[in-house]
Amino acid sequence: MPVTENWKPTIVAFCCNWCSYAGADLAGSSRLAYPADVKIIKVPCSCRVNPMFILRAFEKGADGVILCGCHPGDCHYSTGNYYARRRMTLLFSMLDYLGVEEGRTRVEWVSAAEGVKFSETMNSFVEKVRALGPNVRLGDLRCKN
Amino acid sequence: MRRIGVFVCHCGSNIAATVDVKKVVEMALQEQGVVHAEDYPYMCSEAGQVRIAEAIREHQLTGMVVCSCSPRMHEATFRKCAERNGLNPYLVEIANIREHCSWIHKDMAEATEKAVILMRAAVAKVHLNAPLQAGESAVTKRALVIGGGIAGIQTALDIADAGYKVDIVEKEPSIGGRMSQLDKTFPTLDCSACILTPKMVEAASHENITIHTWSEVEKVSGFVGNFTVDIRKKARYVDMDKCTGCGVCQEKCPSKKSLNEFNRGLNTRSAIYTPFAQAIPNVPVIDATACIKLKTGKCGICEKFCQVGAINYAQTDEIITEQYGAIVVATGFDTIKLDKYGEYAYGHSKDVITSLELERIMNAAGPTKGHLERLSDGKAPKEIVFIQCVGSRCSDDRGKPYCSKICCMYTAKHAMLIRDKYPDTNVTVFYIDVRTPGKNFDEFYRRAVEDYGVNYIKGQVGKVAPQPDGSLLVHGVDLLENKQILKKADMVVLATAIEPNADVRKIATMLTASIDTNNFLTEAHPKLRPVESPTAGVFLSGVCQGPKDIPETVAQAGAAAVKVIGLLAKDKLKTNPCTAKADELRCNGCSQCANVCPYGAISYETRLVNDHGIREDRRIAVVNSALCQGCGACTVTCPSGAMDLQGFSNRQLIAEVDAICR
Amino acid sequence: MNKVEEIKTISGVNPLKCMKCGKCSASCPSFNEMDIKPHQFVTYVINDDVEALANSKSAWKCLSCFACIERCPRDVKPGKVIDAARQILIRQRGQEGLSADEIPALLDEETPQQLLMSAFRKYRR
Amino acid sequence: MKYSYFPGCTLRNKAKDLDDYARACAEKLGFTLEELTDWQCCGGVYPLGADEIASKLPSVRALNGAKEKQQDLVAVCSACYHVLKRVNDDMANVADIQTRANNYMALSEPYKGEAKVLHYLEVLRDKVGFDNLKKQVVNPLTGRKIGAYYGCLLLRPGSVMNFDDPENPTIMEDFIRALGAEPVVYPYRNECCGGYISIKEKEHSAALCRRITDSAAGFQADCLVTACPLCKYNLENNSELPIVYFTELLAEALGIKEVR
Amino acid sequence: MQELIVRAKELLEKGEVARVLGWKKGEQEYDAEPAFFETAESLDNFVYNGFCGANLSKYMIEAGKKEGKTLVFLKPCDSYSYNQLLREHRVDREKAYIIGVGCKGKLAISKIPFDGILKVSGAQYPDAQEILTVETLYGTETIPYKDAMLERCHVCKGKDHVVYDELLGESADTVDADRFAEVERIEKMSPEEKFAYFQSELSKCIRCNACRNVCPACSCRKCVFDSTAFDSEQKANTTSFEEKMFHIIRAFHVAGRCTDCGECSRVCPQGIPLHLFNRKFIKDINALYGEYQAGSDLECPAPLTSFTTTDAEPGVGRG
Repeated sequence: MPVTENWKPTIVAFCCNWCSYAGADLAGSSRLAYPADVKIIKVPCSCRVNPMFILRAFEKGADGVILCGCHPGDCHYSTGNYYARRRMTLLFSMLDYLGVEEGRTRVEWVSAAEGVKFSETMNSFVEKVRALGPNVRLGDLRCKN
Repeated sequence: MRRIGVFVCHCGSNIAATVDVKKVVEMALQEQGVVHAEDYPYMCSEAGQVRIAEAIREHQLTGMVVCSCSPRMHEATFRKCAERNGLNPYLVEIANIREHCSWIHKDMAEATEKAVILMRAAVAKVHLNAPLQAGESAVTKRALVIGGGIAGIQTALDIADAGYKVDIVEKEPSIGGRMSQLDKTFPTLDCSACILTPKMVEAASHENITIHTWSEVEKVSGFVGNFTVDIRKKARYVDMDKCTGCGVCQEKCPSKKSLNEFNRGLNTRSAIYTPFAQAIPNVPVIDATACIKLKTGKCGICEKFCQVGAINYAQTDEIITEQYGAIVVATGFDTIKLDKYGEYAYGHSKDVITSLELERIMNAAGPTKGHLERLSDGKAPKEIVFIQCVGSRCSDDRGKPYCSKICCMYTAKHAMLIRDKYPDTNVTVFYIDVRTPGKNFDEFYRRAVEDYGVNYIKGQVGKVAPQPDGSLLVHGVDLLENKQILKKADMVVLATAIEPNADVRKIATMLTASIDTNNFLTEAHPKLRPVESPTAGVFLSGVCQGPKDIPETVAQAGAAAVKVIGLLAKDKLKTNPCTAKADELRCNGCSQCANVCPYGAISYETRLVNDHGIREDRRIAVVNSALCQGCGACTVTCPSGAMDLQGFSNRQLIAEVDAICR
Repeated sequence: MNKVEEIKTISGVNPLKCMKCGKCSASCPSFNEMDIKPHQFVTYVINDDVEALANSKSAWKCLSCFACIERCPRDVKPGKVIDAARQILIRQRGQEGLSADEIPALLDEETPQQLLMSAFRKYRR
Repeated sequence: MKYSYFPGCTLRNKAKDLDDYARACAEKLGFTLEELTDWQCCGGVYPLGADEIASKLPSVRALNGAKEKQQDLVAVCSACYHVLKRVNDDMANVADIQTRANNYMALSEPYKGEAKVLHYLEVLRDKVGFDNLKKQVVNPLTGRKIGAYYGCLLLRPGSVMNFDDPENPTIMEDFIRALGAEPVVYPYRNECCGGYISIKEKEHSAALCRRITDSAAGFQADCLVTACPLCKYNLENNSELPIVYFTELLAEALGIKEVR
Repeated sequence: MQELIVRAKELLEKGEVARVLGWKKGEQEYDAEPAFFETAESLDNFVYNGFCGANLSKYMIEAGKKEGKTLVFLKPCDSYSYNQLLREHRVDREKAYIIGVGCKGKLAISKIPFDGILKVSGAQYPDAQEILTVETLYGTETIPYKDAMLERCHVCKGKDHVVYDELLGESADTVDADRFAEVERIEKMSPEEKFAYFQSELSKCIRCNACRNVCPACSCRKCVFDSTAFDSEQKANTTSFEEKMFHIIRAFHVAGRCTDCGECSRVCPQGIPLHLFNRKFIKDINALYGEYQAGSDLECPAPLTSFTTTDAEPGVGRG
């Protein structure tokens, strides 16, 4: 696909309120830069993220979707991220199965203290999505001829 | 259609230097439903809030978006401002254009573009926000303190003095913690036991304090104001009510080979023991792994000698369940294991010891009865070398990246005490930096140098080589002289890094309190909320939050107590109205949501439903909003979308997604 | 690439991680043979003073025993910096630490090949 | 059990003992060392520079040879072991070295650190087992007090070598104990003998060696055991204490020393 | 078949059940379709043969709302679906009388490769033949029974019923293929090939909703694709979100609940192998969280509403 040099990916990052959103805040107050392509949506817990939101984002033009939550075992609601982990494991496996490039989805556990990890995660994720170029597959899974 | 106002904060130059705030205002006015938009240097200021109030009135706003710092900073401020001015606080959304935008991006065009998108997402969400009313929940007026060291004792005393009941859970047989192991304390050199024991006694005799020693927290459920905690009271095999603490059992016990934990394993103790003379309660425990009777069924000597019949080999662990409104973590610290520091010959030579072991050696109740002697041959050491920063300030995998904070001061203390009591013993300290911020701290260190002649050498030690004659050859460096130093010593003391108690991870998990990469508990805000955990109702006291000395620990313990008292003083707490809710017309009654609810907040009832004219009895999910904490796990298990989360509804989140991807 | 950058690249070391504790120098078996000491190597790189490093005899004194690398609490690996300085020297013509002519006189009956090999690697390109 | 074997240049002549005993003892203990057909000298020292490739290629060739035979690669000489293991670590973990080395090598399948490098002592400890070895000893070295001399190369850097605790190793002591002798622990067993410096600066090396042997003698060792020909050369030139290869000691205990 | 009718009449006449849920003849024998029978006489139209592939369990949701008990005939695989519905409180066990019927594999008319089919004989239960005789406009043809069987019968879960009140009729083992072979084949493709494959399959979809309507797991009172729960605008638009993601979301919604009954693929008028989505999830669940068969058990935790602390991380298995 033709990718212009100035092409910027659209990245949606779902962050749980208790760990990862706070980790993103810490990245901010520590001035740890990551690309402006990343837009964060706050959710109470990673388990609030419905696979439909992720598919929706892709369908509406997102090039990458990342979900960040508390580390397993550290969920504010005790168990939320464990459910999220299973859901996302299956969803990502399905997306791989459909031939959607694997670099477009990711789950990362980022604690409130991990500003550095948040920034590093976003940098590496964006880099990967940029390398893949614009997402057309999920937006175009059902081409009507 | 909502009438939405957008308020863009400059945050001085924090936002405005990187984000073109005027442009954000201009773009906001083009959004559907936005009837007013303005920017202001400090929206959170009094004057900023007045402007918001005026805009709400003038434009009859039914929703508002503040583009500012993180909602974790000022969401509450702006929601209160809205509420005061007649707008439901849950019709306010924050677009985080500082932490998530201006502070991490350098290019103004790029940052402005992102700020506009974040604003749009917030506007899109507000369109779908519903006015919500916070509920209320009762507060259990009792606090739990986990850990009975100086931090836990002080917190408990302060809470108890304010008139609230408080329980201390301590896993060891006695309260007292690390401080009870110390000999003297810096910078005053007063005796640790002399200042600690009265507090222990006060805690034990306080009418509002219940102490559970030899006990551990097993399970925690509930939430702020309403925690339910299971406490395992480990079998003591001694009846607390009957025992008089006479100590005969310990003298008579034939199993005396167990390492004495209180003396850091430097000597041994009996199988039935109290850790130290001033133990509270002064009731021994039987170490089941060492007791001959419990292991083989034969012996029973302690039972025979106990005149009051307090020994009970049949005791078992007991689980008690208690209710608390607040929980304080005061689990303290331990020194790190030194098995990865073979170059210092710890474990290889008995005369290489940690500072905490030296505390026990210097203490009159310690393994050498307070005489400074080598553990290898009992001789008095004439040359002692202290090595600083053993395992602290390390970025490798052997040690800890942080400064343990207390070592510089206790080393100065040890050096001074030794020089004072044994003037013919030379003391050398190898240091990297001497860190003495604190009242009278640097003066204290200087006294060690100037008045006591302690030899401080700037430079680290590379190796400690035990010699055939029993001495230790210390290979160090003097960086100021630029010389390698070979120093023969009789004893080497390692200022070993401290780390949070190993149990803290387990406890943090039970409390869902967050923990950092070094296993220190995270505070809600590093500057402004240093004694609160981000988990409501959980507070932090002492070294579990970060390295600190005794005065700091006591100060923090008091601060944590004040926070607890402030919580317990309330009769009711406002509850989060962002709870789950089932739509009876869509609900299948399939029970999947209840399976994932961590709070047991979902039940089912059969209800007559009128579904577009069809009237039938249906099994419908019902959420108990007092129990629901709003995680949203249920919403995703619900295939029909009947279960939704107020404040973070499916449609709201999809609107945000759409706005970002637009 | 300037020499400082070259040293950083060859060694893969970030000298800014050093906290100046001196454990490398305390551990170094060649400390007394060196004019610039192991902990100073790191500082010289920070200060862009590669000239002094190049003129120092220390690069030829390091035994590559890795004691400093093993014990460094900051993961700075001073030994790698010293080796990089040596590399820069031997990559320049005429800067070898050992010439081929010298060798026969240095050998004895028992000299193992290993010694010859390692000396060649260390002293020459 | 069969292993690929990398004898190294010194074991071909000056350290023939080290080699011969190693092979003979292997057979006795039930494993076989199959010498790689086209091995080249490891170079004696590991090239530390991140940009050095050519000097690593002989090791890569040997490693790939073992990989193709699906065998672990065994070395006896400390230096060979050190170089092979570190190059292998680079090939597994350093993308740049992996790519560039493979570009030179042009193998049918790129080498990515798949082979496992073992020291002969590790085979004894982890595959044969010291308990098992003890049972096969026919001439227990009872009454002998032996100091293990590890030197640098077996142990450091610990994060890559993973051979034993780099500051407090025990493998040679356990080995000595298995042979019926009494190990002597002395603090300089992991300090440097001077290594290659002895070619030019004999006094410097001598001082280091004397510190080592004096310490061992002080703790009553009557001989030192080593795995490195260069260590042996340096120590022998500067000490009254006998210095022996560990394989020779092993052969003696297994009763095959005279077989040669 | 006769014994089923006899037993059904008996239960109806005794008043033990108010109605019978079974299959009735269509115009052709191979047109059998689900039907309720309220009277003994109407049972004359009852049929049970190789073409009775339809899974009746989903009809029990509506049957449960009616007065009195319903007699339902469930094949072994249908009983899993019923059990899953029972677990989800969608059917009332008290209002069902379940006769587990034997199964020797069910046929797909689409698998009989002859034009102008008039009549198929040899598919009559209980004595189904190994060879089917097919009368067509152009003459008589034969085809082995196995060759005309539904895909799902080749990978049958087994011929044991997991829920029933009584059993009637005999079964025969029909397994001769690996259930996950096709999924594995796709997994091994390059991303480009996978995408091309699914794009070509899914592009055939006409959104007739037959798959959803037949699926026993798709029994929501109000399907998200018909509601405003997730999106308010853009209904019935071929480029809308639901259009593109319908099959993925549907598969996710039934993940951990789908018994792999294969009805979706059986009814798809476009012949899209829809079961390959469900089976991918089943395969992953089995591999990652332990073997799990939806509907086999009422109690054991379901894979998506349970967890272990050591579960695989998302993206496991990715290069």
